[in-house]
Amino acid sequence: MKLYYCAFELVIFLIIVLGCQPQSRYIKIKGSETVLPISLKLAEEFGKVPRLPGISVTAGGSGVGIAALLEKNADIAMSSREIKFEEKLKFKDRKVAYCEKIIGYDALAIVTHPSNPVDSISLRQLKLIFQDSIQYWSEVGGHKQKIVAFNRESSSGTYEFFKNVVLKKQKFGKLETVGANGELVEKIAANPRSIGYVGIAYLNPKVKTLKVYERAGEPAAAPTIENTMKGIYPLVRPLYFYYLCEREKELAPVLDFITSIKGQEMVKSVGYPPNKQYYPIANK
Amino acid sequence: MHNDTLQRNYLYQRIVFLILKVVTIFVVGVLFFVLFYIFSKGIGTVLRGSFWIEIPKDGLSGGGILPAIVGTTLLTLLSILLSSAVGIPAGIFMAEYAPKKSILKVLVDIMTNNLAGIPSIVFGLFGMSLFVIQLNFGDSILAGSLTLAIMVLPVIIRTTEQAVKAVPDELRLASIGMGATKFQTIWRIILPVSFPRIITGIILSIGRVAGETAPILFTVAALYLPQLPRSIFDQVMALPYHLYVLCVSSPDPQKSLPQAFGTALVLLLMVLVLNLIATYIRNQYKRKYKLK
Amino acid sequence: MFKLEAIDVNVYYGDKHAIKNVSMAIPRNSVVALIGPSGCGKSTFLRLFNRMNDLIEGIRIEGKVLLDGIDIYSKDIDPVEVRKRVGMVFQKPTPFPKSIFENVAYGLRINNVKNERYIKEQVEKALHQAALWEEVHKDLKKSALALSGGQQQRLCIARALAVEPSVLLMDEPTSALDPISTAKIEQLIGQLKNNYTIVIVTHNMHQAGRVSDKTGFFNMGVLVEYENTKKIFTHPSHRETENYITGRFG
Amino acid sequence: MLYRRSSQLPSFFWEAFIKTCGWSSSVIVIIIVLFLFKEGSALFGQKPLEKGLIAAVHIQNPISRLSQRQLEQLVQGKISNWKEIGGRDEKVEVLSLNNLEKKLKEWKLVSSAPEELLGGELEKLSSFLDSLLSQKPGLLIILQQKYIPQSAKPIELEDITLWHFLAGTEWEPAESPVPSFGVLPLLWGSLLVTIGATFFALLLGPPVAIYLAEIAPVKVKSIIKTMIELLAGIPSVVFGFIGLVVLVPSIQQWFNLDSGSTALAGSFLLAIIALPTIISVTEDAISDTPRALKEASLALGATHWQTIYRVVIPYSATGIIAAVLLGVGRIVGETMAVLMVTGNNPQLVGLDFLSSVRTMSAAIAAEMGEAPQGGLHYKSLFAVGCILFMLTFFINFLGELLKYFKKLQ
Repeated sequence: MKLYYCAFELVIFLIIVLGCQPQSRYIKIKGSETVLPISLKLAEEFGKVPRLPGISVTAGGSGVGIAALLEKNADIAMSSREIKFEEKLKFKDRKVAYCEKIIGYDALAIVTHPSNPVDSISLRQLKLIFQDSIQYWSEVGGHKQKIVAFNRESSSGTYEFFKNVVLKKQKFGKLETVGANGELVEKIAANPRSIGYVGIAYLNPKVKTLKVYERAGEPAAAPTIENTMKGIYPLVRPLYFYYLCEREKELAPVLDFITSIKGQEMVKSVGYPPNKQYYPIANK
Repeated sequence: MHNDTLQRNYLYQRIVFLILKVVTIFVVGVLFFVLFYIFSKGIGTVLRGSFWIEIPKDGLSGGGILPAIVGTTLLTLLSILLSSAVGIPAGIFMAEYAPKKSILKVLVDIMTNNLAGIPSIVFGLFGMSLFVIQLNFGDSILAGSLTLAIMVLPVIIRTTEQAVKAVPDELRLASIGMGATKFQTIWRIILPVSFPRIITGIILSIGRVAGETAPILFTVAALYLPQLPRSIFDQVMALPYHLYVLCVSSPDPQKSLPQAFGTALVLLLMVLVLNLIATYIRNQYKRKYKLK
Repeated sequence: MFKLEAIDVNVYYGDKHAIKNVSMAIPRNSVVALIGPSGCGKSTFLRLFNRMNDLIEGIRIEGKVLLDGIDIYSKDIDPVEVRKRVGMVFQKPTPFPKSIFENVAYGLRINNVKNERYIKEQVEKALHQAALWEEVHKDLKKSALALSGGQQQRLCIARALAVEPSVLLMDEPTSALDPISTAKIEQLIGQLKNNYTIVIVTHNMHQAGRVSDKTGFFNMGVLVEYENTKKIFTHPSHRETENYITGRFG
Repeated sequence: MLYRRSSQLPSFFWEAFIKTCGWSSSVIVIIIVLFLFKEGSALFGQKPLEKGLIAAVHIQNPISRLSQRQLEQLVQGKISNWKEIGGRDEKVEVLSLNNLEKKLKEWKLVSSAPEELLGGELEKLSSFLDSLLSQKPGLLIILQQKYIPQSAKPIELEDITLWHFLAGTEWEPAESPVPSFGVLPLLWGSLLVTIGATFFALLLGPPVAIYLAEIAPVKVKSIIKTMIELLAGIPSVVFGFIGLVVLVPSIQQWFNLDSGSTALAGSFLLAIIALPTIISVTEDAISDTPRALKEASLALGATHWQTIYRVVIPYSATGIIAAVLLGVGRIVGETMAVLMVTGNNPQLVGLDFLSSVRTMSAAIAAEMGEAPQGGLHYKSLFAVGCILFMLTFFINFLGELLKYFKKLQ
């Protein structure tokens, strides 16, 4: 029973000793799954250097990240879409100012199974496919088999981007929802009739990417870093870090790093096109 | 003719028993397949020493799981200490002090019984709303372990209560007949006798707490935090959530599969070892106190 | 002055009137046996003397029970103190799951006795008194649960004696034992009589005849007859008593 | 010497400690339940719009009250003319912060950001809407109070009711500005998975228990039972992982499906999770059958199987059912495993085990992170939690009831 008593003491002791620092020392990054690989790498790099602040990463989706930033549950919101009008208003209501940094770009890749004979697709066809209006691959030049389109969760910035740009803000058809990018790629690789959309850092050889063109007759482009930087791939979007301007000083190590050439090289190494503004090498 | 019936009955019996046997082999086979599959696929990763002492690297597809191991250990330790510190006395109270027939006691009994069976995600919901938001602990070890503690509290209360009630009344009377006070009886007779059972219950709870994902989802778990926590207001990684992350959020699930198998095996081993310890204590106890 | 005295005691379990207006005086250093059919109230009556009945919910006790002339049911009396003075041995042997030594030392330890030498002396003395020393002195550290039934019961007696009570209550102490163990315990009661006042409830009339000085016969909660043992077994003054003793009861 | 002494201090302290713990945990236990229901019931009696938003129409619009259903249909464009719900013959146009930018572009009022027209702080929005309302009298405005123009009148909205919640067939809690909270798809998802899992568990659990209790050699029995009890503690996320890696691809292949993440995968996985518990408890119940009963039957010349079938099973029936209920109680609320293998599609499907479903627990786990605190979505997830609570409560209660009857026997 003495043991039990000691255990009880220990708890109180732990609470007192550990509780002395009521605020976490970590910089919390939260939000988009698409930006996740960059943040993971960032946290890993920062973790190696003891004098730099630690970084804790949580996913959840762009919307979640921005909401958490507003509620001060996160220090940096990673987002794969621009902040929405209504979100801006919420920040205004709270009288806090947010700042944004474009830390790189993403080419949203349209992926299918490697066995699929279709090579390129137009934005209009994509829209119809994801609205269930085109139901067979034969309608877009493939085999006569049903199309299985995978959608993402509504909290995802990728979902918003796709909905805004490809679906022109109209509703999706009844599609299966996949929680995360990596999972989506796995599902596509496992199903010869499938199609989905995913950030290019998540691509792997088990899936095939389709070339995309805006209108018939225009050249189709594959989602590559080069094509993105040349500006010929139509589905390109910036990737953002959002943070509260008042905290810029504390977050400076992270922000300075990510906007440095070294940081942009890290973005590139993860698989995303860097921001030319911070990565002048690409201009040459 | 009589013989025929008997023959038929025996044939029938043989068929039924065969079916039962096949079903048993199937079920046991499936369960063992799960164990074997994880073991065979995970053993390579687990035997790599760096798996235990490194932080995850390369977009979750390399390195080790040290932060998750430390996180889970901390969470489990803290929550079990908290819940035992309250749950054991509460269980004793329920068994020995609480008024037996009051409506309150019946209500608390029903609630405790049911809370012990309520889905863990509901506790997660509760913990997030109360600790993370209303008490403003944020995503932290404190909030997470409090949530887990509240989740196992009913289980620990129940186990303690049952263990205390299982102590034969004669011992109680004998002690009181000696002039011991109620508390002396509890302290010197009832607790020592019921302690192994209480400990067994607690060890099983440790297994449960360590493996739970849902309650820590919104209260403490970080997807990636390549550092060890320094304060109870820090987030941590946790083994079960790490496994979930490796499966669904990893940038390349295929590449991080070996990590996932390794993590699964660590979880599995941990729970199996805890269960083995509990079984061992229970058997020792049975041998030691062969009470009437 | 009598060692124990019950005056006009009534006990109710809820609506049930379990002990009806019983008075009984027990002299110092004597053995009193309580006999009677099952459910007659003799055990309840016995438990009055160390307030074990207090633990039963819904019980109501009226009347006076005097220990050395002090009413143990008066308001300012601590039942725990009473039980320290009035030891009790139960029907089933109830050794605690501890070592033999710790079993006997239990009463001292709960009295906060810290002097280990004194405890050792008392344990040895009590085991001697309970005629158990010879059998167990080599394995005092062993678990009490390893003893035989008769040994366990004598251990319980030793346990009760270690705190030096002045009264020993025994509730059918031999009903769970074999004849040899029974004989040993009866012999023990004869020896203990010199130092203790003993009240024993028994189903075994021969036992009552063998060990007691006085015998009380209970029926339906009433103390029918309370006399010297010899007289009650040879010339009972009540018909009921005679019927019970001769086995023609019921 | 007999007189009452003051209690010893340490024991007094500990006794007080025990009592404090006892009472406080009783209070904790009750508070958890109350808290949950308080948060969950907060959903009802709320307007079906996010906090601070108001729906308003032109002041001359005869409609002054809308039901939740009507509001949803208006926003979704299913009602396109006010006369369909008893108003004047005017085209419905819905304007909210979500589509403000888009609508303004559509109407060619602005070319780029809406700020140029409305001012950086939207200070001109209200007067702009005033003029817009005169051009488009069929406008339905869903905006904050401060932006509602004078020429518009707020519409009285029906509160979200329990009935809407329970009978609603659409679960789109994140939809803006008018979310729909119909829990039916989630409830059905949970039920479907549970029904499937119970089926598998009933099919596989009791036979194994009977085999172990009655037929298997003692050695085999003790080994298997110990192993199965060890398996009962394996975290569900480990099973979920195996389900994701092994079961889902296999189901996709066997049934030639688009995706193996189906209710079937969830059912089978949950059955496997519950089986150790069910087998172990059922085996205990069967082993409890008194020897004498069995021997009596055997002595009458019954075969072993006849004895099992006619004596052992009827005798332990309540125990077996209680064991299965215990397992089902665990299945209903299981979160991680279902989250990983059922596909999480919140659509109302029929009795189709090959479709993807989202269960209540998975909905909480998947959506809680994205629900803003205190918002309708957040509250609705609490309400889902309450349903989950009541469901398990009910199942546990049935189990307790059975135990009680067993005692009466």
